[in-house]
Amino acid sequence: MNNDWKDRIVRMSGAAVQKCMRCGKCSATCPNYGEMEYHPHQFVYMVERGDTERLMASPSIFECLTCFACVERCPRGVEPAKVIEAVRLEVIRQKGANHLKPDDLPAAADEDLPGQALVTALRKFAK
Amino acid sequence: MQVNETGAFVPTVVAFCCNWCSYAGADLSGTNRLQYPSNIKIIRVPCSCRVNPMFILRAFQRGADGVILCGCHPGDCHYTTGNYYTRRRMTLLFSMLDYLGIERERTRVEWVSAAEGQKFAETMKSFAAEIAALGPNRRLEDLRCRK
Amino acid sequence: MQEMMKKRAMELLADGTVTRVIGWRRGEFSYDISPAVFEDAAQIERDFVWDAFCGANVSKYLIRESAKGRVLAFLKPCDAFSMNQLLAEHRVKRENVYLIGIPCAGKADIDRIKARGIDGVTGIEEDGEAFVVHTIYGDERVGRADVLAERCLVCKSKRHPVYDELLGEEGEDLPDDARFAGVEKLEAMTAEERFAFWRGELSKCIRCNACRNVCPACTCENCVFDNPDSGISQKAAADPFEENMYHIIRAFHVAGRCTDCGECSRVCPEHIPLHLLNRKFIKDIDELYGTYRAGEDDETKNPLTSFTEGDAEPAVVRKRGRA
Amino acid sequence: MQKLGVFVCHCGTNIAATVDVKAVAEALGREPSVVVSTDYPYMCSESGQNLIKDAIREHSLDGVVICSCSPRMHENTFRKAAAQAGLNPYMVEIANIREQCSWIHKDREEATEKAIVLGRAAIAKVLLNTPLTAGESPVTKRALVIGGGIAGIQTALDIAEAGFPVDIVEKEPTIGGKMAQLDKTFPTLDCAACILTPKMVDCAQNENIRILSFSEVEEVTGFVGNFTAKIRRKARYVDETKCTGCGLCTEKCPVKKVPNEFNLGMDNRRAVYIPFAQAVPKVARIDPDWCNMLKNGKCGLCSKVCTVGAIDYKQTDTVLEEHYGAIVAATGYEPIKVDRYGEYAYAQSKDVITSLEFERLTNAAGPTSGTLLRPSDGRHPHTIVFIQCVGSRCTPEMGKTYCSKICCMYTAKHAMLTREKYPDTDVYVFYIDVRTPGKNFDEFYRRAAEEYGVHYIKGAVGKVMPRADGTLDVQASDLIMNEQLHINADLVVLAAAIEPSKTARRLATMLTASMDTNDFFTEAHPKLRPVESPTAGIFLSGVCQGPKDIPETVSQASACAAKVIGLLSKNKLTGNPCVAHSDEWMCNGCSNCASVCPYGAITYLDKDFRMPDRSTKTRRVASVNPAVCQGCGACTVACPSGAMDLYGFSNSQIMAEVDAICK
Repeated sequence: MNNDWKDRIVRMSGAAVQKCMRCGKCSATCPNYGEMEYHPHQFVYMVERGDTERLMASPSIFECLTCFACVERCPRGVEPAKVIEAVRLEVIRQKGANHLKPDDLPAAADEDLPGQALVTALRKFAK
Repeated sequence: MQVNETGAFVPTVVAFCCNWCSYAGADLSGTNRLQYPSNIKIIRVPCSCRVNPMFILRAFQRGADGVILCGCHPGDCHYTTGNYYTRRRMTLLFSMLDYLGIERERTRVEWVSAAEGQKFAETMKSFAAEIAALGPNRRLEDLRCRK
Repeated sequence: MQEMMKKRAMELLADGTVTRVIGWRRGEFSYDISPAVFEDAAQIERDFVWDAFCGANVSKYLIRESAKGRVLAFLKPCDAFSMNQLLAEHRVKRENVYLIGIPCAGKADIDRIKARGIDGVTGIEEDGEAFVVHTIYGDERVGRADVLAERCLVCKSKRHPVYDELLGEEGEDLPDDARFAGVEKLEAMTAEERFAFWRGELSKCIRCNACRNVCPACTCENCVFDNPDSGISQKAAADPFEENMYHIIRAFHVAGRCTDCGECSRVCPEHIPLHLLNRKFIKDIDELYGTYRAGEDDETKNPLTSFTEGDAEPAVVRKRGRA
Repeated sequence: MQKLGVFVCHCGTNIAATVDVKAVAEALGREPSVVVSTDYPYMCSESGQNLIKDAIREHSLDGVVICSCSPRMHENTFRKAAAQAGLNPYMVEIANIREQCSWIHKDREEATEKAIVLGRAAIAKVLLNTPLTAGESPVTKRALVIGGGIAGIQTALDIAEAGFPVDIVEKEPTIGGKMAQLDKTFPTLDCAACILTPKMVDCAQNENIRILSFSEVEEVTGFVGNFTAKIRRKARYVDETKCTGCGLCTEKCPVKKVPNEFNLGMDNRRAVYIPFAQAVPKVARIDPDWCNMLKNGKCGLCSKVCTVGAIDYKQTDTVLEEHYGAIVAATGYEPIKVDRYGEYAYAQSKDVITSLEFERLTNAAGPTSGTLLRPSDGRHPHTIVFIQCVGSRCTPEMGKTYCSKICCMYTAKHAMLTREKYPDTDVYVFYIDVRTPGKNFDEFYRRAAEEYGVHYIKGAVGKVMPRADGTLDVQASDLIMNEQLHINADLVVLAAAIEPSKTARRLATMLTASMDTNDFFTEAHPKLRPVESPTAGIFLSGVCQGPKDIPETVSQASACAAKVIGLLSKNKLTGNPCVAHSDEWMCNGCSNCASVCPYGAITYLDKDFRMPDRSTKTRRVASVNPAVCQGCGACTVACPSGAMDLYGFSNSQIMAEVDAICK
């Protein structure tokens, strides 16, 4: 168990992982569930348990669309999307950089890009 | 055999109802004005376990075309266990009647609670219709009692 | 075996263990054997028989006899089951009876012997897998299976669930495979066919009450059919309904208590297969509530005076077999 | 020839609108035996009742049929009216021509015809009615409470408060039961002793309560209002009336190595002992299995030090016989034996303990004075694993089929308290479900998980393996992550299922109270009469009826007391006269009826009968106690000879109704 890591994630996300009751509603509502190795309830659970390495190594964290459906519907106010965002940031920081800079955005935007992706990118950046 | 003005067969049906659930359920269907055929006549017994196979045979002897027994749902018996005995006794009795070639549709057990006025009326309607379709009881009647 | 039984009976009479003995005595004909009470050694020496015609179940007689003092009874496995059921129902006091279990290899059915054209029967002897029938015309050898009573062909057990001592080897329970074949055959018929079958059989009933009088489960002080206050009393069946009524109620009253000893069918002068009614109840009970054998012990509760919360609903009857 | 009166009610227009009441009265008036038949707008009104009363007097009626609403509505009204006019109230029958006729049919002709048939059936029945008198029996105004745990204590206190004397029979030397062994109570974390002991003292001080500790009920006879119980007062070798509970004997006793059952054998007591400091009665007891004086006559030290001369080595069991009006079963529970679950290594390792043992390990009066230490080496455990549902929710072969109900909450309590006192301890709870329905219960459990950081893992523990270094390898499944886990634990705590006390079955037999397959007492009605046994006069308090926690036990105990008080405040009990009765001349004595009777109302007697031939025959015959019988009629059908019949619903009455309907 990696408690430092857990504390950092909790601090960054502001989410209350210990409140999770494992009802699975976040995963039940997740639109990208099928693509994920770990699912939203597992993200929360792994953070709570300090299960660092597996979670950070998993591509699942980038498959989260940050649509916030899980945050909207969690009966306990755990905010799984924020947790996963914090994990993503942690991964990115470990690699030494934030991949997206605000200035890059206009160039990166192309016509076929779904609006959702753009909003998501901005949300990620806004951290 | 009773017929109505259109000449259709009107069966005689005896319903044994336990005082605590099914008789109260029958009262409730009355309170709610839920219709069921008038050829069904209810006999009140304290508990479905009071119904002796002799009573059922007696009804058939005297000209009943169908007999239905109603009691509290298993587990809800006013006397705790009465309807569990009813269930075994009637299962075996009905099986024996069937074995003797008596139409198995002529007998029925239904659990009706005091709150199930609707179910009581529906059950009686469907049972009466079933017996009407089956025709008069000829296999277990007493010729001396034939109307 | 007969000599061993006689010897033991005389010993027990002599040492005062019992005051009377229930066994079998020959009647008018050698195959006409009925249960009898013997009170001294001389009677035993003269009349006591034990052969393949001793089919009668003696257990019921113990109700009356045991009330008079301690009595010895020889019990075939069938009789022992009936006996045990009577003990469970407090009809016989255990301390008033001395029970000797005797082995039984099946009893011969005189009607089946006669049906083979064998007449003038004067006796019978067992000889391995065959019977030697003595007649006034000489001995006839017949295969056991050809003349055994139906109930013995489908014997349920060679074991004595109750006894004080055993003569001979104790046997084992036998598989039930064949016992319900007759019931199954009827179940496979349509309701019309079944109705026709039973009408044909039960209409022969002359209400001689032999079935009731021989039945070790029918031991009521006053039978409902004899009791004018019961509302269903009847002397002779006046109508097909009463024929049905009598047999349905009788079967129902012994349901869960009947040990399937087959005496009802044996004594029926009209050869009505009454055991098919009782076996139907036994089969239903076994299938619906788990295998139960009346007379097995005196603790297991009669399936009609017990229940489980998950019992089948009576509607199960509507879903089974052919309508 | 009987004379009957028929009274047809209009019920305003409720009946009269659909049923031609005049025609019904006229038709029924033509029935044989009917001497008066009339109709009236409101039979239940005072003038309607007067009409009936006048007719009864005027025509000296033997029976009355009232065609009106459901008997469930006004049967009593009309029975009372009949009684006022001098007719036996049970000579009244009601034909239900409102709920079961006028209200459910639209066709006037059809409804009228049916009303006539129903009236005929009632006439046929009433002709066979017999006057019945409800029996009366006095009530002994004293209650017996069997079991002195929190359930028994609460019930006894409430009954005593209402002014009735109560005896508490407790098989142990002190009252208090399981609650006395607990450390804290959820969800408020009050100390169990702090809230229980005042109640124990109240019991001792209440002049209406007599505590019969170290006693067992041996035999109960009688019926509601009139029970007689034989109570064995086991020898404790100390005179209860003299002992002051000073404890000097317990200090001087040289036999020091007796496993202390109060601390579940985790420490020792002396051969003469007081179970715990707050015991009530605070009286010592000598354990004859260990006492040298009682075993071989050598010692006698306690007797020498006792200043009041309370020690009595010659004391023997005595049997007390007492009469009661009501009996309360409050026999409580025991945790099941967990040795059978080899996978948890309870028998192999001292560090695998049950929750009740954990309670003692954290209790200030416990073997470790309240410091949580491993039983094996006395060191602080740093990783503790709690395992839920040990033996609960299993197949009957594997354990108990039911949920023990209290484990989720006490485990949350244990986990929380551990984390509070020893924050450096990692606490894991393996659960199948966490069940916390109760006021402030879920909040309590969430607090354990959220604020105290207890790790709740959904999944069961498959194996506990003691390792060479003294720790325990706990192999479990994590169903959220879908993987197997290994935890290196210092202490494993098993939430053992609870089962009814072993003494309950014997007691139920004595009381003829029914039990379910798990040996919990059955209630008279699962929803509407949850604190009464189907056997009249027997009441249920606490876990003997089903698993419950303390708040629920106390509520049930008080509810039970209310029922007992209700019974004891009556001077006489009036029975329902519609009870079974057996015709002794026809009874076979086969016991079929007794085996279906849910109330134990049927007993058997060997009775002498004068036979027609002037001989005397002793026969075993059934006898129904009318005060106990509730009149369900199950026995009447179980009886093959037809000896058993039911007053008010006799075979002939029901068959007469059948005949009238089918005619």
